[in-house]
Amino acid sequence: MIPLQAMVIALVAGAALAVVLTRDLVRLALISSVYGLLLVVLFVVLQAPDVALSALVVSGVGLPFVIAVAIAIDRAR
Amino acid sequence: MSRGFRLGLFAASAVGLAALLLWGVAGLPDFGHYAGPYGYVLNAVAPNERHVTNVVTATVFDYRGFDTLGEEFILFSAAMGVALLLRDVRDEEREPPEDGIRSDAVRLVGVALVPVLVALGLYVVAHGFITPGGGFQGGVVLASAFLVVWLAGEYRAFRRLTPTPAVDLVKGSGAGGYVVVGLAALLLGNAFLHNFGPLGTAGTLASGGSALLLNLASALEVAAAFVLIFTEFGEELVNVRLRGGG
Amino acid sequence: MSYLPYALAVWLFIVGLYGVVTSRHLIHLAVCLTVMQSSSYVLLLSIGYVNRGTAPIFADVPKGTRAVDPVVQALTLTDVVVSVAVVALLLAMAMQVRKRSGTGDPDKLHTVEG
Amino acid sequence: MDVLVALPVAIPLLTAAALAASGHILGRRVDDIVGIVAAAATAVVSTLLVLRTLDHDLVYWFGGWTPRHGVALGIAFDVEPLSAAVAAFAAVLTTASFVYAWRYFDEAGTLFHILMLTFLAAMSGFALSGDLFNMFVFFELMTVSTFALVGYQVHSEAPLQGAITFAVTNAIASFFLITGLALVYGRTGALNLAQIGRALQGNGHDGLVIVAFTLLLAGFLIKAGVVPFHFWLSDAYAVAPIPVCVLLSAVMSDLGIHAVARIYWPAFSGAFHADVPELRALIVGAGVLTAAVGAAMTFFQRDLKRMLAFLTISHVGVLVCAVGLLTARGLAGSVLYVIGDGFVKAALFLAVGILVRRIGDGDELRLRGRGLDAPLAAVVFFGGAFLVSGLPPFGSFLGWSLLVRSSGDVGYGWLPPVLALCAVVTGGTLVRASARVFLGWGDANDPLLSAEPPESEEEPGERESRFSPPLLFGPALALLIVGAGFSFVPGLAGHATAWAQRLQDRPTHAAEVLAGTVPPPASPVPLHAGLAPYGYAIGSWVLAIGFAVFGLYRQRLPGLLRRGAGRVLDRPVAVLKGLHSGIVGDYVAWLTFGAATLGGLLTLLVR
Repeated sequence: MIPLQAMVIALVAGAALAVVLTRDLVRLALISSVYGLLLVVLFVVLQAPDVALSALVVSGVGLPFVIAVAIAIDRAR
Repeated sequence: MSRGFRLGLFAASAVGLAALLLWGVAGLPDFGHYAGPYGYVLNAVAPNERHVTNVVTATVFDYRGFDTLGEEFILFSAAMGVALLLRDVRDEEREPPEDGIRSDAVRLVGVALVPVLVALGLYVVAHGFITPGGGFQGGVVLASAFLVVWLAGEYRAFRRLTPTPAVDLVKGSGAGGYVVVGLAALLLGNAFLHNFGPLGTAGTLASGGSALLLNLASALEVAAAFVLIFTEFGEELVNVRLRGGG
Repeated sequence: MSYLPYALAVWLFIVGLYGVVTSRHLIHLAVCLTVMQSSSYVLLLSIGYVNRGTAPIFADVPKGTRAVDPVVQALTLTDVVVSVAVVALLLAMAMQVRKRSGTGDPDKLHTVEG
Repeated sequence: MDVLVALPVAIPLLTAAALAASGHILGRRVDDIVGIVAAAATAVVSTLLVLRTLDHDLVYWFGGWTPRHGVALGIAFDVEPLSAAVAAFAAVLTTASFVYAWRYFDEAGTLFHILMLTFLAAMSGFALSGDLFNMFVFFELMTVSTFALVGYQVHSEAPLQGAITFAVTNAIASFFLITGLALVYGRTGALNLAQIGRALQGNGHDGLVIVAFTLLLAGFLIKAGVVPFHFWLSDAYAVAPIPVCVLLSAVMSDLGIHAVARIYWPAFSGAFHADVPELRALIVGAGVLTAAVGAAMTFFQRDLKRMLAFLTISHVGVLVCAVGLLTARGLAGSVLYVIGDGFVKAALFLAVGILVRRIGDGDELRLRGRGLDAPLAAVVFFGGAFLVSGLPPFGSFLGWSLLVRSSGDVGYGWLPPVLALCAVVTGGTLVRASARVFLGWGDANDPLLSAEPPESEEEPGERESRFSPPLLFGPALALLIVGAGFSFVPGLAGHATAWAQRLQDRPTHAAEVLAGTVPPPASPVPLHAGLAPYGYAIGSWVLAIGFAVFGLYRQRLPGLLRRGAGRVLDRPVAVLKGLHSGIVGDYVAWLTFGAATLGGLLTLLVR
């Protein structure tokens, strides 16, 4: 265990709690993206670049788009 | 069941479950002391046997290529399921609406970004056996190139670029191609998904044997599946906007 | 300290579960499920981690260098795809529910019971 | 190496991909035919696999990666007759569903066929796989394929709600599975079940093994619908389209239990070898609870599909008991029960579909006396009701006999009467429904039953005016007849027991998987169950008819008796019904409770 790993772990743990406790949808979209990116960092420090790249494209492109659309639909009605 | 009772039940159970989980992970080797043998064996044999440098990709498309077949079809079924659930919109066969007016700057950035993303996607796919990446990651990047066309304000262009029959065709042949490569090995008298073909030189684009084809097939399938999911969600959004909701 | 990553996995599992149980909106619920799922990424990758090991990619380092486990990474890649599939389907359902019943709150949605 | 082994997965997947690529241009009937042909071909291949594995397993290494020095490099299918039979059964039912769907849906797009085929591939792969992670992959493929199929009727609320509870609970099931799998991998460094078994044997069990086994068990039991993990099941099966229900109820739930057997004997039986009695008590206890709760809830239903959903739960309980006896006869009995009973349940679902298609309703009370508009459905319904209540020697009777014999072997003589009592309730309820719907017997109303369901939300749209019996009725009757006749295959019970022994003999099995050592063929183990199974079955059949009469004319009992019973039973009944709230948050809280309890009890019992 190196200090960098411990630091990222603490950040991920905090971000997860923030995601779960956020009830406002727009804020949720933002925080969950931040959470996704923190996970990417964690994967990099765990020497898993393939997984990090995968998580990056998923939480950088795929999920934000579908979540944003779902929120927009929710607000429109 | 009242919300209070639910929370009480959950709180008590979650404490128990958390204790169990902690007890379970306490039996694992210390962090950083992975004991093997599976991964160590693959790290030792894969570079020589498979002429690849990225052992993860070799695991994904060769040693455990059969899992990846299932994975491709999970994504495939998900895209099909999304289409099924949102089918009422899709059936309406409407003319795509006028594009929103975006500033020229946004449009310019978008147009400039598309070729970059396509190139990046292809690069990530092609280098899967050498450096991090492969069919899934590259496929998503390719799909995102189409998405950028839309975000830059050209929804019509996005739909023109991704006509449904073409997306279906790419998706079906990507997913089916994976199975066909597996069956080809069977016809050659080997096991299903046996890696045939020249293994090439490690560290070059042509390394990996027929697993390269699997990589390519999954890139097609992933890109098409994401485009399909984006399209289905996008149609929902456009439909709502049309009715003046948002 | 050496069990911290495993503890993180447990934390994510429980926190995500809490979010699912208490959720008042299907979109929030779907996101909480991704948190739960990320628990398994963390657990798998930390199990396969090797101190001072490199990534299992022998492009810039010679073969035989001490490297982390490639298998857990392959498993995690599959797991990531699963998570995308599940979330896309759930959000599609959430949008339909919003259209049909006008609510996104799973607690207000019980036409079937008993 | 046998070329056939990969085909039960490859055929449906390739067909699904080809249908997707063709992009809806082939037309409805071509899609139907392609679906039927692919499913039938899969059924033939899987049946051939049963015949090829009568003497020894077929171990098939994908990619040709055979193990080196006992370390598996790739993924294996471990084909033995019991698992291959379940795979073949899944394919046969898929074929029947496709035939039935020919007339059943007015708008069944290509998407329906595609998802049914990926579902079939997933069931086949899940039944045959000998690799823990590969099982997880097919588990997920099953779940993802069925999400959208359950919510097929997107235009009404109930299907969407059922699909959401299904999606969320089953997603959590997969998190349990992968967490358990990760723990096992961290300990053994292996994913192949036989290799895991070798690594775990002899070391007993510590926290990690107990917790990992708990999590895997919880994941599979959620899929199977064991109490208290069962809440999602009745909501989902009550709203899924009939052709999908057939597969969900008759195969998918049972696969969850089959998976428990497939991981317990090759991988975990070594670690728990000293705790067999405790483990037996735990699993059989869960089974009895499930059978009882399912049976009670069956009685309270008036929506016929929901009634069959709870019937499924009750029968899952019986299966859990059969596997949980932890004997070869019990395991063999469970598989024969899955198939014999599965055909009957499938036929019953199809019969409900005929009612919905023909009369436009699937509600017992609203249908009172109107069922004879669909006389052929009456035959299937009554026949199915009698088979469920135990009529020997048909249907699941062979599986039942094995269960009775095995219960006696391990000193669980109390188990068969308890389960027979559950069959009295479930079978009696079905007879009640048949008599009310087709003969018009019984009261027009019954406040004890659950609230009136909304008008049927099934897809049909147009009622069947040009009623085309053969395609709707043919599959239903065929399944019923095959199910009833299944018990007459000569020597089946003895052979099945020998096959079960093969799976349970861990060291020999591990050598077969990892080193290719072919064991000598085993001879069949005679059943010798005596007359006891007949006694229970005939008894439960007779009592079921009595119980049906009670259900029909309950309100004509003397007032004093009813009020007395009401004082005792009203509250528990209300609580039991109230627990099935349809709210996903509640259900997830129960999943947490179930997993924690399972782990806690396992810890207390085996330490």
